[in-house]
Amino acid sequence: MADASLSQIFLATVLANNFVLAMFLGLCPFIGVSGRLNTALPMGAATTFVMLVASLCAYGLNYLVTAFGLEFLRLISYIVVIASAVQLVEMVLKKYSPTLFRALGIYLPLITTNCAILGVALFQTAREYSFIQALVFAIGAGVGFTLALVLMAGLRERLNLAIVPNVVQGAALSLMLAGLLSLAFMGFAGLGMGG
Amino acid sequence: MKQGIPFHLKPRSDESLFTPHPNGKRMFSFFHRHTFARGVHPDAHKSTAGSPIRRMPFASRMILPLAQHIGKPAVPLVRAGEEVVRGQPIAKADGFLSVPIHAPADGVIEAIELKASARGPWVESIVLRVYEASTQQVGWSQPCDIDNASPRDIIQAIQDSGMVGLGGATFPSHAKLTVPAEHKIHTLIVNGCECEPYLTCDHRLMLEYPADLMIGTRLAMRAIGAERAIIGVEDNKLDAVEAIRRCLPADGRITVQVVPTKYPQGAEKMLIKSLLGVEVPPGKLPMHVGVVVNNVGTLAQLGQLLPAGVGLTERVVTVTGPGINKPGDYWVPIGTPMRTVLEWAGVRDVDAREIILGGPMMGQAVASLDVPVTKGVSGILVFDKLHVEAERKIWPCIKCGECVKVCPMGLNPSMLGMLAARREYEAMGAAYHLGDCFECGCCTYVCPSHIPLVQQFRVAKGILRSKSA
Amino acid sequence: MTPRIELRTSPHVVQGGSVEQIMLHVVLALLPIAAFSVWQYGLSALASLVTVTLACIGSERLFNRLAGKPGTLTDWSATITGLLLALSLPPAFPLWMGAVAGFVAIALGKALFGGIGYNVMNPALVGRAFVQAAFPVAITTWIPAFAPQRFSEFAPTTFTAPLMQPPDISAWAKQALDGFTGATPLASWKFDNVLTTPTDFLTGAVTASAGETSAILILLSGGYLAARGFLDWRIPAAILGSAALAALLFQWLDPARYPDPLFVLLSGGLMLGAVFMASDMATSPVTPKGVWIYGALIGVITVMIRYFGGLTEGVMYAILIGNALTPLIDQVTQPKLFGQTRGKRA
Amino acid sequence: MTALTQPAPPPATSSLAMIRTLGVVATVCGVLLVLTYQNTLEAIEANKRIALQRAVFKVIPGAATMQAYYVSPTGVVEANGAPPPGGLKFFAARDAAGQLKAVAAEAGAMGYADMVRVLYAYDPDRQVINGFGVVAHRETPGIGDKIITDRGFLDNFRALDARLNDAGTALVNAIKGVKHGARQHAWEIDAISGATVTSRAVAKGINDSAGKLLPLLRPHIEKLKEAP
Amino acid sequence: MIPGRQQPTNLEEFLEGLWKQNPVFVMVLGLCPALAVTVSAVNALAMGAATTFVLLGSALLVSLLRNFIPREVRIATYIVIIATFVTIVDYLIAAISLTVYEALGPFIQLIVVNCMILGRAEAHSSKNPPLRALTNALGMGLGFSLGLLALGSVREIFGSGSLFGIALFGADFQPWVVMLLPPGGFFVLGAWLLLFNWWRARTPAALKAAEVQSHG
Repeated sequence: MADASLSQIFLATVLANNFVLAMFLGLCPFIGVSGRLNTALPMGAATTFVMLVASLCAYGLNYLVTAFGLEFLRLISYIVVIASAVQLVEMVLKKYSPTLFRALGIYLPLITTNCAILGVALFQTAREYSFIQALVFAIGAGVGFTLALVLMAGLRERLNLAIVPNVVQGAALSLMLAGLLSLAFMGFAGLGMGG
Repeated sequence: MKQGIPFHLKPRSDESLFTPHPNGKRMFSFFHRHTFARGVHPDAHKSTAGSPIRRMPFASRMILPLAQHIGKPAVPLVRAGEEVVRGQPIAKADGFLSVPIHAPADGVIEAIELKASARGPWVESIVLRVYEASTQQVGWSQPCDIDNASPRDIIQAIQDSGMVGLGGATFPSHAKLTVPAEHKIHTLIVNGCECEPYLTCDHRLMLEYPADLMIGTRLAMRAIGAERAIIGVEDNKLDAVEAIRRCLPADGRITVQVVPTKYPQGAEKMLIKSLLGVEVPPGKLPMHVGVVVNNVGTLAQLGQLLPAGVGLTERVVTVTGPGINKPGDYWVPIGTPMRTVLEWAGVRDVDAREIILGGPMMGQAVASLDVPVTKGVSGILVFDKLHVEAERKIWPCIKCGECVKVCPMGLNPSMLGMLAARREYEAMGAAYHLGDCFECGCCTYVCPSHIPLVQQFRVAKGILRSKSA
Repeated sequence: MTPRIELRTSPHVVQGGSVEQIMLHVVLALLPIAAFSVWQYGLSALASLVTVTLACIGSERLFNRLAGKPGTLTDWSATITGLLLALSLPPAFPLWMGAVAGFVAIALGKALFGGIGYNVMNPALVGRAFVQAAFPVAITTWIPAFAPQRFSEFAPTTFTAPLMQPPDISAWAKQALDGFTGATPLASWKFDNVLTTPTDFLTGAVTASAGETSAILILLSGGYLAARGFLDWRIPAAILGSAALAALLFQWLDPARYPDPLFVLLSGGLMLGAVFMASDMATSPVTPKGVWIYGALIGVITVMIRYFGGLTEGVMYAILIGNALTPLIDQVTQPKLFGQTRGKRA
Repeated sequence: MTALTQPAPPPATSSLAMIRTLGVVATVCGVLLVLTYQNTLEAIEANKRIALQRAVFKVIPGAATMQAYYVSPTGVVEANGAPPPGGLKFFAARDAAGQLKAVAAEAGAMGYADMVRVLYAYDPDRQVINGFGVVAHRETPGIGDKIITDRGFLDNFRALDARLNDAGTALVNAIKGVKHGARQHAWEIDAISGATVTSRAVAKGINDSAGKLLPLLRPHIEKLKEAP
Repeated sequence: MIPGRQQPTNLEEFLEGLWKQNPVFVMVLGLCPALAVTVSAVNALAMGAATTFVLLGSALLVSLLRNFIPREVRIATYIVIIATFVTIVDYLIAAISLTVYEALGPFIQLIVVNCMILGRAEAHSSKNPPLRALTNALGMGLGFSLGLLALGSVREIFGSGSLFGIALFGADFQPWVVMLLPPGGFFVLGAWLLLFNWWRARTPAALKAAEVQSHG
């Protein structure tokens, strides 16, 4: 895996191994925030951004943790540092770019304890990605998450106008839709295997 | 003399059916005839176009609602028991946006009371018992020297004539021809499209009274200060075009132009787009692009009434439909009850199912035969059992997109319909431009799911109006 | 004279045309294709067609009853789903799996969302994608076309006992038709760089799903539907056009590696999918501009999956992705409001 | 929990209290962690070793011991810690008598869904690959996972030709996957019908790995045979 | 803890998570691990056990320290505590069985972001004495395990024709591979929720109770 090309990593992460639809990561925000298109897109953007931050943090931390032989602190340090970093970014944004803060800020705290974020950190460590690979992976994960979120939001907005049977309302409907999307995304399996 | 007309609105040749595009896209002009986008092509059913307008006799009792126009109802000038002569004003305008009403026949006022109206609710109406001896002679007039009158005089004379938009809008004509100072009108468009199926009253008027139409057109041009007038006629009425062309004045300020037959070609904004290639922005009026549109029927009638100084007491009505024995265009005195009209024209069988005032696309079904013919009634259609389809099953929207393909206003009726079904009225108004729908009916016409879209939109508009009020 | 008057709202005339009519015509248009498929593959294909269609109709009835809705069988949509589904399955697909596919198509593809008009993806494709994921071996087990004894015996897989694995039929298939390799034209191209000739495609002498091969019939039926206005011609045009363009581009880049556009158009389920599946009204955009985007995306994704994906065929997934994108496409391609200047949309 | 009983916000805690708390919690957690880590470390290492050994022994039947090495252009070293630059990992398996049975190495290639990681055994005497096992895969159950069980496929790895050219720089014949039933040469891998993608991934992985590893390994074979 | 309401008994405390407020079926929490690892009943149970362990450990520690932790840093403290127990369980599983460890993969470590655990620490353990917190956590953990088991069993039965590795239908059974794949996970959980919706729609009283609970 460590020798995979960047485009391969990106394509596979966005489509074939989509974080939400193939890896079951980030399901809570996926189910929770996919009701409307106009929130789905900023949420996706904010998540992508946090993933990038998390990926950077995790890369540095992993380096430190491995160098000092403190593997057992990896998880704790990841989660604490990522959460703090996001908090920091939030503060900086609030101070220097209020517009961007208004657009993304409200989503940031929601995102911090999202398994997709930690997932990016853990997977890039497990797959021993290089620095650049890790960044591409994080962006791919974010784009994939956004894609799934936006598709889902579109479908759910449309179903708001449908007469869906009562027993299918709520989480059940969202999961079934996610299942259908996941089924459709299976078509991308193996995409980019030839490089 | 033509410096007031913007370059891109330069008059087109009235010679060709295939007018070249003003932007010079000549290549496609053969394929792309000048018209608005989308729309539908319903069957014309204009069988009455071939026979001359006939005159309908007076009914024994006439009903004249005080509100036959948009605006404040007229104020009665007569009391019960008073005798009136044909043409005499029996109600006066109440303010600027209002018009007087004239007695359609000699007779005696029976009462001023609530009577059934076409829209449903009972409205204040003057009931006139017609003397059997009443003649076509107009017993009252206030002649007007049209050649020397100022625009203001003309507008006053038009208001006094009680004229409203005869195409069905019933907007007082003088108000329409009163242009606020900030707008410079360069073109008067005379709407001779009559795009509704079945209706032929305008067609016959153009054929039979082209000279009156010219007089009316010139009066209107003077009133609004337009440099030119374009009479737009659909290409299924070429005989009318020919009749008008023979009467066109030599100065070339009035032209006639043929537009493709397509519904709703006769809608103001659509016709402006077809003739001039400009689109009136949403929420704006034709005068914002320097245009005023008037119906041919209105102008032809004006051309008759104004020089003589008489009021509007009769109009041409197309009485037709599969349920009518003697279909045709009739001069019908205003106030004639529907029952009388139908008796005269003959209803084919007792199983007439639907009686529609106006055209089949936008007209209104009436519940009572006691409803009178008012100024805005251009047609009376009677559909029999065969032609009124049995209750059609309504399916959910299958998103075929036909409605989107035909909506002349560029709306998304499919989405609007689904929103309406979920009562999301705010979204309809805010995000999907419900306010721009003028209920032409194209969407419902094509909908394979038989969703009553226009009706849903009407309801939604009403709710939005009452909310914002 | 007292006529009985009915009150209706305008417009008082309508074009005719109804959902039932559209659906019925689609069924009629599918029948020649189904007939060709039976002629090609014999009894097994016939059994599959009947079973899958009945499964769809039965499921529709069941769900309508559960939902307490009046029957909607008269709208023919379940029949269309059944026929399309059967035509997209291998001709000797075990009947019990076909029934599962039919049930899933109606249940997950349609009933879940409230029935006709509300489905978000083409039900037939949902059923197909489900069984493709569930029974990957059976759905890639093919039988030869025009085997001599096709009208006298069923393929051994057809009557597999429910829930059980179908038997291996490679020996049977080899004996049924000499030289039968069991690979579809796309698989032959992808893995062995062997191109099937256009003649084989046109005569139907290829290994394929039941209804994929009759390109001419599909185009004729589609043309009929389009001419009658029951099908938006833009969708197949956009899909086939964009797929051909993409194929042309790749062939220009590397002629040795990528096949010609004609092969791309004729092979696999592209024709059937473009004409009959992608054009499903409920799951395709409503705006004319959106329809072009939708079709172009499906064409390109199909070629991408075929060329670079793990699967040999991608039409089905491309259409499902297109379906999923439809609400978004609709959103961004709302028609321009009359009189509004471009770029200024509220 | 409910708005009704929302207490007034308590007075702000001093920074000292916060730091004290975090310190205490961190200490408690740290102690717990270190304890766990130390107590499980051996078991985990043992588990991993056993798992690896089991995998290697499965690929090289008859092996009794195994040792991991890194081979690089500079030589062969025992695999402890980080690999030398350009180093590749391989395992040398010996039988009970201490004779080198074969070497094993891991290969990987992108399969249908994800990386397919396999272990293969190389017999330096006969210059063939004669053992094969799957380490990890995410291929479709029922299709791709046939590479673990399919008899015909496993038969490919009885004596898969992996000869090096005379200069010892590359394989004479690239190992490649061919369509099911089309195997003609000893260096070809007969794909599983219906699982062509996965089969080819295996072939590609082994070819890439062997193509890199074997030329590096060749000069040191004799030494490996000697060293216990 | 609505005023005037009786302090729930220990049994109620235990049953709350197990049934009334089941994290999987009622609250729809912790979906990521619930879907990712439940391809077999064994995996489901292992994941359930691991989560229960973390729940218990963090509940105990949080409850013990509840009067000691300042409000401002409580979330950070909880996260550290949870992460500690997750790391512990990660090592324990690896020490016990590498096979299970590899089957669960990174999802063991992802327990740390299971919102259910943080939610329990915040809403319950920090306000109750250790025994009560443990009882509640045990109920939640078992409820979560039950949910995972329900998912895992269905997926294993359809996807492999077996339950806990024991073949149910004989060798010729045709596995429904889709059940082991991501779409199958979504569909099975969706179907379970559908079943629950249907059941609740039939018993309006139960529905009301659940609503009160989830808002409480």
